[in-house]
Amino acid sequence: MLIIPCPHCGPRPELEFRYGGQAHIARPVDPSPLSDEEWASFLYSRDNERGIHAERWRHIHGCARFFNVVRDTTTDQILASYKTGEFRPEAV
Amino acid sequence: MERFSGLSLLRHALGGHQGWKPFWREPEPKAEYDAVIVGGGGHGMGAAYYLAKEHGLRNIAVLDKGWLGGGNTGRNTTIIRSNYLFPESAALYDHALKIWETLSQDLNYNTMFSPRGVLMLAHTVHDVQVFKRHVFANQAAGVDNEWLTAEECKAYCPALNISQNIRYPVVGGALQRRGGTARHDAVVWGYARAADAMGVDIIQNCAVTGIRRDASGAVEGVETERGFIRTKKVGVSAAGNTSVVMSMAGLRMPLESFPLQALVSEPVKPDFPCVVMSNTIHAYISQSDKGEMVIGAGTDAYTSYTQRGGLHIASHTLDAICELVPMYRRLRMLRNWGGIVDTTPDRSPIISKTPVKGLYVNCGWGTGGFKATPGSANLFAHTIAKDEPHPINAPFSLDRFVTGRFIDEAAAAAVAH
Amino acid sequence: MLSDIVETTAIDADGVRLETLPAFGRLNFRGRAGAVAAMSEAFGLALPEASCRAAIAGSRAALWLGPDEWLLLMLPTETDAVIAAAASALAGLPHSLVDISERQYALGLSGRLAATVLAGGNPLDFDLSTFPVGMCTRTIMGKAELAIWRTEPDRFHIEVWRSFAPYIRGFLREHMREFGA
Amino acid sequence: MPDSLAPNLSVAAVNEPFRTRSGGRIDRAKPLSFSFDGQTYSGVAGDTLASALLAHGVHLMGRSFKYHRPRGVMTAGSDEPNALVTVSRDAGRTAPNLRATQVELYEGLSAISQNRFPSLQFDVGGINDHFAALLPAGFYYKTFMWPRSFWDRVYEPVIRASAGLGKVPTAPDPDRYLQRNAHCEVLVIGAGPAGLTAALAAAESGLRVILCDEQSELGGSLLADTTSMIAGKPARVWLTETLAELATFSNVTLLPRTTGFGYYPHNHVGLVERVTDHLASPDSAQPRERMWQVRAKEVVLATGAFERPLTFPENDRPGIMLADAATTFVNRYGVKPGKRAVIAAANDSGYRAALALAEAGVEIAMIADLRRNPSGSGYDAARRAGLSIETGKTIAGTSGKMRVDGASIASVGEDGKVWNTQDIGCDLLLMAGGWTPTLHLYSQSLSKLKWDDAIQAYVPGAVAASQALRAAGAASGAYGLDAALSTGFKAGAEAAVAAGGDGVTTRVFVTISAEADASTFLGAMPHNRDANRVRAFVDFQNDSTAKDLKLAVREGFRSVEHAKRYTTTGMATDQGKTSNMPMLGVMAQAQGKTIPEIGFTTFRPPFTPTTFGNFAGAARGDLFDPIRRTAIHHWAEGQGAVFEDVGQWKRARYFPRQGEDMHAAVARECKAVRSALGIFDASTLGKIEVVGPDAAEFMNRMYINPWTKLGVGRCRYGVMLREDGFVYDDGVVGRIAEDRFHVTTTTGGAASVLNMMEDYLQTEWPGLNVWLTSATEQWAVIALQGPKAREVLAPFVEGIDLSPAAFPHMAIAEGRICGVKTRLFRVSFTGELGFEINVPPSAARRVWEALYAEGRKHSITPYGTETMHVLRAEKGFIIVGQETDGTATPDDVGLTWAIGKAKKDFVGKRSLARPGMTDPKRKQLVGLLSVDNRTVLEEGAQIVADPKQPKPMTVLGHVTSSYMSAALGHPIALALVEAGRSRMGETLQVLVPGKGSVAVKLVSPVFYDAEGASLDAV
Repeated sequence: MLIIPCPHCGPRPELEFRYGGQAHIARPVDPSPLSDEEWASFLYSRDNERGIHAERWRHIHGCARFFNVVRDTTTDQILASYKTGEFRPEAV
Repeated sequence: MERFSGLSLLRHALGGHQGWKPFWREPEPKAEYDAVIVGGGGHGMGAAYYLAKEHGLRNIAVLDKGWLGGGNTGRNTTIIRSNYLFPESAALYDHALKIWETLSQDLNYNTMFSPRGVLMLAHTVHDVQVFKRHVFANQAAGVDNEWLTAEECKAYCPALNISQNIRYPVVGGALQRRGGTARHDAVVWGYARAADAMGVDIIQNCAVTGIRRDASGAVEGVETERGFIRTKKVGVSAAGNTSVVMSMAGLRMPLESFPLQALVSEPVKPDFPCVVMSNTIHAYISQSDKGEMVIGAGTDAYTSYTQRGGLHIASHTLDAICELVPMYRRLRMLRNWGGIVDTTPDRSPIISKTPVKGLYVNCGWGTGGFKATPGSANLFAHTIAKDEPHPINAPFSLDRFVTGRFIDEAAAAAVAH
Repeated sequence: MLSDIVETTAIDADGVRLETLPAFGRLNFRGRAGAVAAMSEAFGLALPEASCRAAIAGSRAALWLGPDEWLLLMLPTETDAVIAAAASALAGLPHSLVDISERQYALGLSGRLAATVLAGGNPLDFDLSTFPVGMCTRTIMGKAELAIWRTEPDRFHIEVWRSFAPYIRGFLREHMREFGA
Repeated sequence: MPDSLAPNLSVAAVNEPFRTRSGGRIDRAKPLSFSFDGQTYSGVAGDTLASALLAHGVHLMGRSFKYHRPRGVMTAGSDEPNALVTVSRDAGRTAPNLRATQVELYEGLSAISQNRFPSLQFDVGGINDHFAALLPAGFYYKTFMWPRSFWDRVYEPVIRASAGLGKVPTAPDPDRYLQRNAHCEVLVIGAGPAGLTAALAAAESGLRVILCDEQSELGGSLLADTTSMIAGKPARVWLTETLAELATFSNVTLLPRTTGFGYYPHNHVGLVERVTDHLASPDSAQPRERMWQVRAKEVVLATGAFERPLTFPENDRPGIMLADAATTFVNRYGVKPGKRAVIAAANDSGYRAALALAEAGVEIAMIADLRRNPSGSGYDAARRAGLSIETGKTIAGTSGKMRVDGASIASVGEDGKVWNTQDIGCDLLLMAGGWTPTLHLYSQSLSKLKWDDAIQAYVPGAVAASQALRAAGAASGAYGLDAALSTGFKAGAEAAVAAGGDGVTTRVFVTISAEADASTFLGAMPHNRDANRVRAFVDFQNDSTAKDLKLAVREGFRSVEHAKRYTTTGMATDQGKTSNMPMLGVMAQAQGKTIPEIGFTTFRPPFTPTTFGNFAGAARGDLFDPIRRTAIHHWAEGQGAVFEDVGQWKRARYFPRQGEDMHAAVARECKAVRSALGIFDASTLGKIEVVGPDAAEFMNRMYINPWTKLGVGRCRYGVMLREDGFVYDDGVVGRIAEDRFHVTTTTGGAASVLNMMEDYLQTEWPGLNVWLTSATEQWAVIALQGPKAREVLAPFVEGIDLSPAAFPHMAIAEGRICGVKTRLFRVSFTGELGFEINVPPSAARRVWEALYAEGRKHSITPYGTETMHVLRAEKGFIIVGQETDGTATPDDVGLTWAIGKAKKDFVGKRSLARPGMTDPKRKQLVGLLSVDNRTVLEEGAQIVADPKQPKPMTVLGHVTSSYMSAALGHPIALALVEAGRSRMGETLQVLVPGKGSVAVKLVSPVFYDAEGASLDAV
């Protein structure tokens, strides 16, 4: 059970959270002109990074906010967490 | 290749077992191969075997970054079944099941395929609807699957608690009698031994570090820890690490890799005769020939390559096991481990050509790849050799994510693979 | 009736007591800064801006549950008046005010072993340095969500959705058995 | 336990021939009786089952896994591979595979041996031993393949029956298990000298400290140390004082009988405390075991070291045990493990054991040291004591059947040549093979181990990212009491500082104790016997031998993971505690490599086997998962309702009257609704209140429907897709105000729909001024359906004009009913005039009963989900999850009409344009009528054109819902059929396995009142 630093509530046990997949994949403002390939890429293609990975979590049994975490998927070490809408910290 | 039998065992016993030969060579990589398989698990090793046996390609290599079968092949709970809902899936998994039935003889290596039956339990009215639909669909597809009442489930697996005093009582089950288990390590060892005998080079401890492409974009070879290997065909069969390998060719995959845990109890005398799966309460259990209760847990919520997960995941499956078989509450967990499973958006696998010429991929098996091993390997070999998919794996191509022609077993059935 | 859903008798053990607290009026308030100020005015109590903190004034309490979410507790008889006051105070200010008086109800867990009993199914650290008096948060207990608010060093106010109450009550009772419940 | 130094001579157990007259941490004044394999024995308080049996000279405690060889106790602790027993209080309280060395004795304890038939002394399975030559490692991969069907019919059952150890209990375990979460700054695992000083150092910082140890008493090696002095006091006195000092710290939690079993991410450590197993009559209020889930800022592993067995021929006979185990039995338990001992030593531990045994009166026949020039304080003392010491000696074999009765000692030259074999009689043979630091938890944390050539062992290497731990004492490779005390204190102090504590005082622990000794021997010991014949066991429980490992290497299993799996070495229930290092030694020898070149196998949790019940904790029975009940539940129960589980909710499925089965009850309920009035509890439907000036815009984006023009006080049926275009949820949505929608969802979808809405709102459209609040449990919902609904409802409603003109179908209004607030919906999922009355749950039962009483005039009938399903199917309304299955588009299920055509975008819209989604061959919702007008189809049944075609058949679709329609007098069904809407009027076949097929006609899915006349029944 990981300890996940919620940007609003501080470090909390993983049981309070729901994973939300890779971060910073914005839904196209207007999906209609996209090709099927472009749309499929938005929907399904993921970096699935072996290493430093920016991902979304929701503190669903806490403040209920979505936020972003940078985690090393080879160690599960969490390097940063930041609010939705903020940029990924450059250092990580 | 020496033929194994009771007689050969006896003969070697007289010689104090000094005469046994290595199952496979330890060759140095050659400069060039007709095809290179990346990933020496059951799927990759099997693909090499079928390339050699059925397609006449002998100058091939299997590269593994560690030891043969060290990934999910050696980490799964060995459940084998083919009672999938959609005709495409049923055809794929039944292709595998049919090969399982003769695999020991084909390989002259006892893979201990044990068709002891796979019983999938229903706990709710909705479960009953879903499983009956499976049963009917399988019967039309020629795949065995039958509906059992709760009492019939109990008769088939006497250890089960079918009383009404549990939170989600068993209301019935779907049984595939041809389903069962096999000895996971033996599968990859058997394939390796047979492939090696046909000239396949098995190169362990040789991680692929790059995929080199020519000016036209086609595959030219692979960079490895032990140097460049020229080849025009690369088959990637790297399970949880598929995204990593494919990114070397510039491809972003519809995959996410999650930790999947499993565990065994201490060995006990035979008590659990078949495989039981309950998706509603997340319990997957069988008993190994050694006597260990083999239990599949769920995936952790987040992507990870650590091959381990959280304590709460094992807890969650064991609370279900203890409800289903309350006599096992006093058994003890002996070993708990994790693998890395690559999952696709529709929870069905990918056996496919790719946009890169000469690059093929077999991945996305999620939590259910072991059962498909021989079929998947066989079809992947076909796809690589012919540069086009076999009709059985044609629906499992990468382009279904563009067209929307999903084969969504998980959504349709609410059943884990 | 509460008793349609859950037993309401108190459970006593050596060093810990679980009881059903009286009915509250409850409002879920959501809004941005301007609306928060107006709501504080209307409620007669400054909604806490610090994460996971509660404020009390008289019969009313405001619990921070999220950066734009507060649980407002009051006497049941005050609810309509607060809604009305908010309607005028917040006119034109985007916000959401939803009556959830009946959605959940409150348990009280008290005694020197209260935190120990909570620790049976909740992974938070109830040391007073990390979970001081006045702290409140949603979290989980076993397999159900709840909100925990520490009102005194040895007293917790627990908010739980109505249908989960029997489970939470049963879960806590199970962890009180070794202390004599 | 008595801690005084005074000799405890009062009641020497006269009938325990191997009990010493004094000493040890047992209480001879408290005799206990117990049984083993049906025979009654005596023991004393403080004994383990193993020590008590040894007190009677009983070494034979088990049979090995494969060859069923007789085996005795080999260790004194959790590394025991041989002495596995089943301990039973009753049928359900029966635990197989317990180590006799860890089972604390209590009055009346009943234990039996395992894996033998008919008895431990005479086991027919022992025949395997005679065929051992045919059963080398992996033999089963090479045979049992012919004939093909024989594997699972013949061979496998035989193999399965002979495998396994103990038996599964025959009744459910009635004991309770609990979990507890705990937090501390410093967790110390292992309470030997290093753990004790680590805890002391950390305790002084004032931080929270947890100190746990798997044994019944804290103290570790000090419990069996009768010779060392610490700070001028005997070790046991220092121990007593130190424990007393630790107990004075309110910030320290001491947990004996508590095993650290697993090291998980982010310094999450699992411990299991055995609470009642050692008690003769446990209190049922106490859990049997408790799992502590500790989140520690810093962890100190003071887990000590395990002694290594030696790998020599026939090293497995009862009476052959580890040297340190013998020391423990004598010094701690007051038991002599034999009368005449030979000690095979590669480490000073052998000498210390010899001294302890000699002092207790055991004859030391010989100390046979493999080393040519041994040294050490034990060696010196043994020499002074005049014990027989021979150096440069190996063990070439042993004799004896049920008990060792002799050892063949041979000389070994520098070149490894072996000669001059000498047989020595003995009933005890000790192995002192050196030490292996216990680093299971260290490795589990994903921290690295590194090889230390000086001590020939793996020691702690780099700590894994986001873990915080350190090892101390023998676990860190620092052997000896001095090092344990000092490295322990240092580790505890450093951990405290790392955890944010202040600097702590330093302490110096002056000891008089045995010198540390890291001597060892790894690999098969040299001998002059036929290497192809003799067996030197490496994994005692699984019966894998040095020969097996060499065979594995010969066959290409060079990786240690391969060899482990091929030979099963290290996979027994001790998880390789005694076998891992010997295995590496043999493999290194066989490949001519060094041990670090061989590598090592990964340690996995748990450290020792851990009871399943611990993981389940309180999650059993009603606490397995929350049971959610509505405010009407008890009323329905009183009416005899049959309930079904829908997610966590209990829903009334039907209300059978005397003698009715479900079909009869449902037919009656259906008729009642269509003809007069039914009442239904719809409380479980999810409800989300969507509030804010952008509420309509948000709804436009989330749902396929248009919302902007929906008037206040009106409702609309909404459909939600996933972004991939498939139907996700549906429900009626009412507009309470311009900026307020009351959204309903399916019962099962409530939480996930809210989560999906929050996801889009928070991450894609954070600028929208709209907020979502779950109101599922704020409102109970009473559905009143049928021609008489308005008539019955009207008298109770205040403030809402219920007339058809003022309150038409799909209207919503707020008002009061029976004096409480209501949100009243005029909606119908049945096709009849209907209302869904939302009321506060606290008043729901009162309102329900009032309506029910009023409705009696019209034979109001409570109905359940089954009737609801039939009624909606008659109207052709879909159920998400039944007509849809996650692979259906809105068009597939006839919902294209609901799409807001003018909307540029909504969740899932783009996906609907993909070729796979617009394929004309997609399956579409149709109605089915059995041509025979009487066969009720099976739900899930497959639809084909030609039932006689070969398998796999071309399937055109399947039945999604099927019922007998009471209103219509014939069966009806809904189905998804390929291009179904273009096949109206066609006849197809529904397969009935085993019985052929049923002809069905494809019709509109709306079977009843297609014009909707019933909605406005007056």
